[in-house]
Amino acid sequence: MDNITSFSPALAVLASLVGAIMILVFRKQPNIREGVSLAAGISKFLIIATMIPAVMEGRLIELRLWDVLPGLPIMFRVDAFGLLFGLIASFLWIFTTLYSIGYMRTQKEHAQTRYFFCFAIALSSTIGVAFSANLFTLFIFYEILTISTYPLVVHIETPEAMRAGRKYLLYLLTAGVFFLFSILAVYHYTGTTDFAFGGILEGKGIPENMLKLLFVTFMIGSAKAAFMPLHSWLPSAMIAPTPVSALLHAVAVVKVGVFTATRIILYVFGIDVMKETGLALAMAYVAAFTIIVASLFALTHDNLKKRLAYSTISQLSYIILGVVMLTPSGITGGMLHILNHAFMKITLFFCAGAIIVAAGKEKISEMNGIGKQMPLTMLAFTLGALGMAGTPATAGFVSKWFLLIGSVEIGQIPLLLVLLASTFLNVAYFFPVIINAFFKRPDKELSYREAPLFMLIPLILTGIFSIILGILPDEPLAMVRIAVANLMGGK
Amino acid sequence: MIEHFPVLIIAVGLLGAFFTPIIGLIRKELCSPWASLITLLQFLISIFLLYQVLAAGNISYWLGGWQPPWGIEYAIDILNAFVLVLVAGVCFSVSIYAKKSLGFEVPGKELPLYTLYILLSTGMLGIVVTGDIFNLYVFLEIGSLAAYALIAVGDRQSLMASFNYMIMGTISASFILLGIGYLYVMTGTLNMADLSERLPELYGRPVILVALALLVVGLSIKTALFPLHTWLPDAYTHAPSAVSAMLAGTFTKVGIYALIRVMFTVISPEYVIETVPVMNILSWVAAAGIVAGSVLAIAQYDIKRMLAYSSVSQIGYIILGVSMANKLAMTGGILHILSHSLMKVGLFMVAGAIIYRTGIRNIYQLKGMGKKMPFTMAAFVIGALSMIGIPPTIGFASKFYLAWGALEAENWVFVAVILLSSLLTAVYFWRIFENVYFGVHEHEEIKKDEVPLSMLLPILIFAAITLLLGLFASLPIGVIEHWVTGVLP
Amino acid sequence: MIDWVPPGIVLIAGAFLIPFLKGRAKRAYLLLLPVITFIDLFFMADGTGWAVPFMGYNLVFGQVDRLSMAFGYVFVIMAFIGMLYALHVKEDGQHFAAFLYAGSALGVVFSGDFLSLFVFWEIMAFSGVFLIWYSRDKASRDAGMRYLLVHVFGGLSLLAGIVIRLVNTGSLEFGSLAHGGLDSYLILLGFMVNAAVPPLHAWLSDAYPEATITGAVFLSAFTTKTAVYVLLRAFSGFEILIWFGAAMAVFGVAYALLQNDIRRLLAYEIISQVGYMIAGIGMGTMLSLNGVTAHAFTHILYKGLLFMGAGAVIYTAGKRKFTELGGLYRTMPLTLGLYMVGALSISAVPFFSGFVSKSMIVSASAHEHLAPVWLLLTLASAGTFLLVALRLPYFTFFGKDSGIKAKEPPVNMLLAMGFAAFLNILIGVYPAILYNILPFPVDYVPYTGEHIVWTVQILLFTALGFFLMRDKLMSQPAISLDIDWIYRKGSRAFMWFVEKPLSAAAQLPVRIFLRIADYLMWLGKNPTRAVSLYASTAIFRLLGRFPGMPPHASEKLLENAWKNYPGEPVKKSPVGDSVILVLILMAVYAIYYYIVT
Amino acid sequence: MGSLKNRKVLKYLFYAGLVIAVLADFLMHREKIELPWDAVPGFNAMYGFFSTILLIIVLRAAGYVLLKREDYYD
Repeated sequence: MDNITSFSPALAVLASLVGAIMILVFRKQPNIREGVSLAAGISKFLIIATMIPAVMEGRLIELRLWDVLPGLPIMFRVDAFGLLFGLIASFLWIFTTLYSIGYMRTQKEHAQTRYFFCFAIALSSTIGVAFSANLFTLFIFYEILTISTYPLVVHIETPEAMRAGRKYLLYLLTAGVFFLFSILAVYHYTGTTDFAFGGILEGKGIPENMLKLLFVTFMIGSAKAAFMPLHSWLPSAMIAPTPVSALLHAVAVVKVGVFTATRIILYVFGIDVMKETGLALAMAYVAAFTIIVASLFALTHDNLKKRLAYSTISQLSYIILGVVMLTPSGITGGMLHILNHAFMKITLFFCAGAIIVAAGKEKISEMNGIGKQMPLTMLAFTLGALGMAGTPATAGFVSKWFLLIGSVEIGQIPLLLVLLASTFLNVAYFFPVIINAFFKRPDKELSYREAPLFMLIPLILTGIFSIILGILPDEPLAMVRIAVANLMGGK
Repeated sequence: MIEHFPVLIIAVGLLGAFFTPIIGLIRKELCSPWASLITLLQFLISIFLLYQVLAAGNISYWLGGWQPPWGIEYAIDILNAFVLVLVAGVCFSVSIYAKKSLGFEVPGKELPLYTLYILLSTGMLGIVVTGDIFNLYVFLEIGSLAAYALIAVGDRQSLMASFNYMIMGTISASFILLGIGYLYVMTGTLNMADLSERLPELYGRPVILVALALLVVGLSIKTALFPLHTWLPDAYTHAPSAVSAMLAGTFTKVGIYALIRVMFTVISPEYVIETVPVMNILSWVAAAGIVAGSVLAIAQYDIKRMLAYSSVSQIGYIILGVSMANKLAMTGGILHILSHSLMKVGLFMVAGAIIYRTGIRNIYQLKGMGKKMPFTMAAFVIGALSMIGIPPTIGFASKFYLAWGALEAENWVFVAVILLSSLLTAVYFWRIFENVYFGVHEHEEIKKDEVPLSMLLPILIFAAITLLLGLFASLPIGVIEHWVTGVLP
Repeated sequence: MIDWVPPGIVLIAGAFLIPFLKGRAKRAYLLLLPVITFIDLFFMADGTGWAVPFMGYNLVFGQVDRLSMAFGYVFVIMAFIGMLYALHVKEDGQHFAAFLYAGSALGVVFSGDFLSLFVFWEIMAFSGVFLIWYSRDKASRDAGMRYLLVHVFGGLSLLAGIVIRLVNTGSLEFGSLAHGGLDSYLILLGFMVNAAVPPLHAWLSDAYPEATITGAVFLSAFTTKTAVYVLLRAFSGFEILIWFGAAMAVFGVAYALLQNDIRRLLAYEIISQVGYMIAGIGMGTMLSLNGVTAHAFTHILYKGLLFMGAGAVIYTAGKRKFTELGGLYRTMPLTLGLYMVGALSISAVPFFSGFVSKSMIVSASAHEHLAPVWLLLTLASAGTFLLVALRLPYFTFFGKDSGIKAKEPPVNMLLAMGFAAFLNILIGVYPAILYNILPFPVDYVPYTGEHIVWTVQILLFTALGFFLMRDKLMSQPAISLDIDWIYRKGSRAFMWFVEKPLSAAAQLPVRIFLRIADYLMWLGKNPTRAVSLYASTAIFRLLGRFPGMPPHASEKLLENAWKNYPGEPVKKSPVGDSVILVLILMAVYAIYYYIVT
Repeated sequence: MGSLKNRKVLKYLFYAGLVIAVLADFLMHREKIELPWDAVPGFNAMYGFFSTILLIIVLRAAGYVLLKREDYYD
């Protein structure tokens, strides 16, 4: 079917950019400022949502803006995969904005304007990445995302935060450099950076060693996906305010990394090249290694946000693993996990933040009896944790199911075992939190109660969503299936 | 009238410089607007010239109607016109900024300052516009002398800095003069076009090799190519901020222009690339300069000094691009002339603005500046990000082409140097970001205290152009590629 | 057909209403829910119903046949009894978990495909563990965690098998798997974990004694029996199971003998009793399968009763160990009496429920001429009587007086026990009630003369043995090692490995990287000075002093130089140096050009 | 129930029961012989008794290895 030309993708990116500027303008009136933020989030989501019907018909929405460099235009192309990611990010931004309002006000944080401003920019670039039609456009937004999230990471401005921020930059800017190199090389060899369903590197006469080198640099470039050994920025970045960890370091930034890696693997290298060079399997084992080792590290961390961070690292590699399986089921599982993990992990982070705000606790070992004081929060946490463990009737199960099928389809029983072992470890590191919260008696009488409603409502809703997605996965599944069908192209 | 524009751009400058003292005697305050007016005229003329070159091809103007081999020819092709616009534009913008900045840093010296300012501008434009190699030397001396003097009016240590610069500059000038002399002796002509026709027969003669070495070393000093950059940090640090800004944006670039002109049009590309490995050596030196300049910049805590070392590094980029001598790299190099000018002028102007408001030069004392001078610092951020090469800024565009060129040359070391050194750049700029924006919230409320509009406006305009040209980098690239394809095989 | 709802769903969905009810209404509701479910059961028609599309598969929530109905009945009855027993508990969470647990067990029973089976399977594991955790002490938290992890392991094995099967055959249908192949072995492994087949049994004896008093009643009923149900469906006639089962029956009894904790003893007894069922499944004859179904049915009733009795003791006496209990018969005669009904049932005393079911399996082994199996099962039978009907009541209710002033438990507990006891006797006396709902037509007659005589012989002589050697059966305050030793000790070693060597190894590259970065930062502060420092240090090392300077002065100078680093960054580069540099470069260029051309 | 006399009565009743159970076996008609010992009267009594003794003895022995202090895992 024909592609549609529409300004919607650009509008979606602009919505939060305009929002960002308005936030600066209204920096003196917190209520208007945050209202703007919320309005930007909602309008962004609505704009993106208008694209659903066309994409669900299997059409692509295109917009070619102008050539930044000769032959390298800023260009958007919305396909099912990008749209899915865009929908997730923008939808969750609405909740995160509400949550942020609660969090920032209760904590009486400084520099709230900067916070909301950077948040809006980060969201803009996330959507930009989601809708990019070529590597070049993607890279621009990718870099903007790095820069715009830095102030959020170092928000509390303690020496420790500054150190974490430096580490963040060190990893991500270095990644950017490698990414740039890879793009250059792709452009150099193929004369295009446009994503294509079959990949663009096939049949270009590129030596196999060069392909392998390119793949390595590309993967270093997608360090935002936080697979090992390029993961250590993520736990450090947990020093950021919790809403940031929740949306950016569980959904936007890391998912941009994963999204980018997926785009590269499937739309730049293409299934055939990945298979023939054996890169897919190698990457699968990198991901598998990450899944296991990150889970093991999660076991050792007493700080809840750190534990969540390692869990994120592990779960992100699920997505990569699914994608490099290169079978319809594997890819479906991987793409779906972007969605499912987003809802579950954001719930968990929201809970962690609510606990910080209400109880002032960050360590799991200090959370004894918290379930009695904050039952709803901990209930949502339990839902999230169940989802992470991939228990049936949660979102996590749906994606895990497809991943498992994928691993069997490619005949890699070790990968199957890795996925299963990870589930096991997920239970092992999440349930102690729940046990502490509900079944350990606190040392002294606890006086705090649930976090403010602004925080409580989003976390309950996302928690419920992560169950609904597990029970009624058909809508997102349909979208992912379109993406996969495009990729497989009748194969 | 229109056909006299090539000479008019010089004549306006020389006359302007001549009349400055007179105007200054009438009213001292008029010097600054006068200088702005003159540079504006030069700017407008240069824009027109660029337009004409693009529209109608190269311009050849015979001074006094004398035919080239004997008379002086002003020959303008795309490269000239491009650099002309850049230089004149920077000179004009900085002249607006200079009014307050110079008035604050070196009060009461408007009269000599603006005279020299116009002379410097004219000297540089002359270098660019001329088609006669000796004439080039003459304008180089005019510009250099003006620059020595301008630097000397800075702070207490500026005299020493200026003296060092003068010695190095003079050595450079002598080398260049000697080189030109050898060429003249061998060919009997000073006209560039003529030279390029006659030289090929003489290739292989040791004299040419010596001339080449003299020119390369001489111009390396002028462009402050590592390791001959030693004059530059001191000079930029101690000169008045407006002068630093102007010099950083233009004078070294003009040196690079001269290098390109001499190496690729006077002497042929084949010769400097294939027969004698001039470019090969230059490229390795430049690569070393990129790294060394960045590392040295990291070591600095005086903001202007840091920017100066950063210039050393960035010049390395330009020369690396030029000396890799393939189309992409050359495009990148020339584009980087533009982008570095835009960024560095902006950054120096910000440094000047900070000094103007607070007198602080140490980057670790800049705490809270982000709240005190939000617009200025926002411009600084854009400039710095462009230096690092974050898209969508012009700095990214030029680095993209430079790295692409290195890839085309299949020189992996250069690819790595070009790309990874942006991380070093990030290191020294991020220290400033950290200090400017973070770590002050527990202190008392900081009042907004921006610089006057005449300073702020140029700063913002440079930042805006950095960003805009980054978004629409195809425009300058198209122009440059046009020239590069004509020159390189 | 919406005239009936899968009973599991009724319980699970119904559980969500609990938090919204208060007081008497809540209690009524708690009892009403199983009753509604029971009524729902009667409306279920044979065949396949409630197929729900999910992810492109058809989930069958209602596969109804005689087998599933038999399990369905007893599960619902037990849910009712358990809830009655737990009626005094104030925490909604416990009731919620219990209903979820019982409901998911029902869900498994009526699942027609592997995916929905797995769904309920996992809900069962995750809700069951809460019944343990609600004890709220350290032992229960740890044991619960272990319980959960073992079940997750089992569930994963099941899932792996299901997925492999799906990929290989394209079908999710839940049917016989007794043909071998990786998928069926994995599924078997998953089932066997829940059935607590040694060596996968330790979770049961580890966790059940730590569960809440009421929770243990539920737990004893469902997990193992759903496993028996699925094994029955998928692996009947899978011969290896006979031997697993027989060994298991003896193993459970043997380990039960070592226990000091009354509920741990009963927990091991579950293993033993499930052993009969596993063996029966392995035999795969109509008689044995009927026997398995019947035994599962009665086992739920009498084991529930036993756990209720033990729970009542713990509830009122506050103690749970033989070494701490004794002489309670005076104050708790009702409890003792009801407990003994259960004990006699499990011992297969004629006219109690166990007799009519267990003998079917034992007879089946005889029919198949499996002599060793018969011997093992009978041995276990003797042991069971010894333990449950003799040792436990003897040391708890009689024996030395512990001086505990216990009284009878609350009336709801007694009612629950009474109801269970009634059913046990009813089935024992009128086995037809049970036989009518078994999956296959029954022509088995339990009450034959020889059968009764033999049973009585075994029981009486076992009792003789007990009375002769009862001093040897005195407990010590000790715990017995079991397979869980491997993971309890192993997990510690593993965590040590993760925390120490692995974390250190992971930190190493980061640390090296950071050290390099730090060094570069240091170097960056004043590179020229740093280089000269290195150079002068080298000179000092080589010569022992600086030229023209005594050694100690040189040393001091060097020391100061290092101390003063970075000092002022380079301010001036002397012009002279630059000039020399220029000349050198000039010469180098000229010479080099000359050489190259 | 607690008195000594009652106990004694119970004991004798118990012994009587043992004897009756074994004797009854001799009179019992066997429908079919499925296992070798089905024909042996009193086999079940023997088996029950000895298996009990065996169980107790073996496990007392095993207890030395398998039983640990209650704080073994802490």
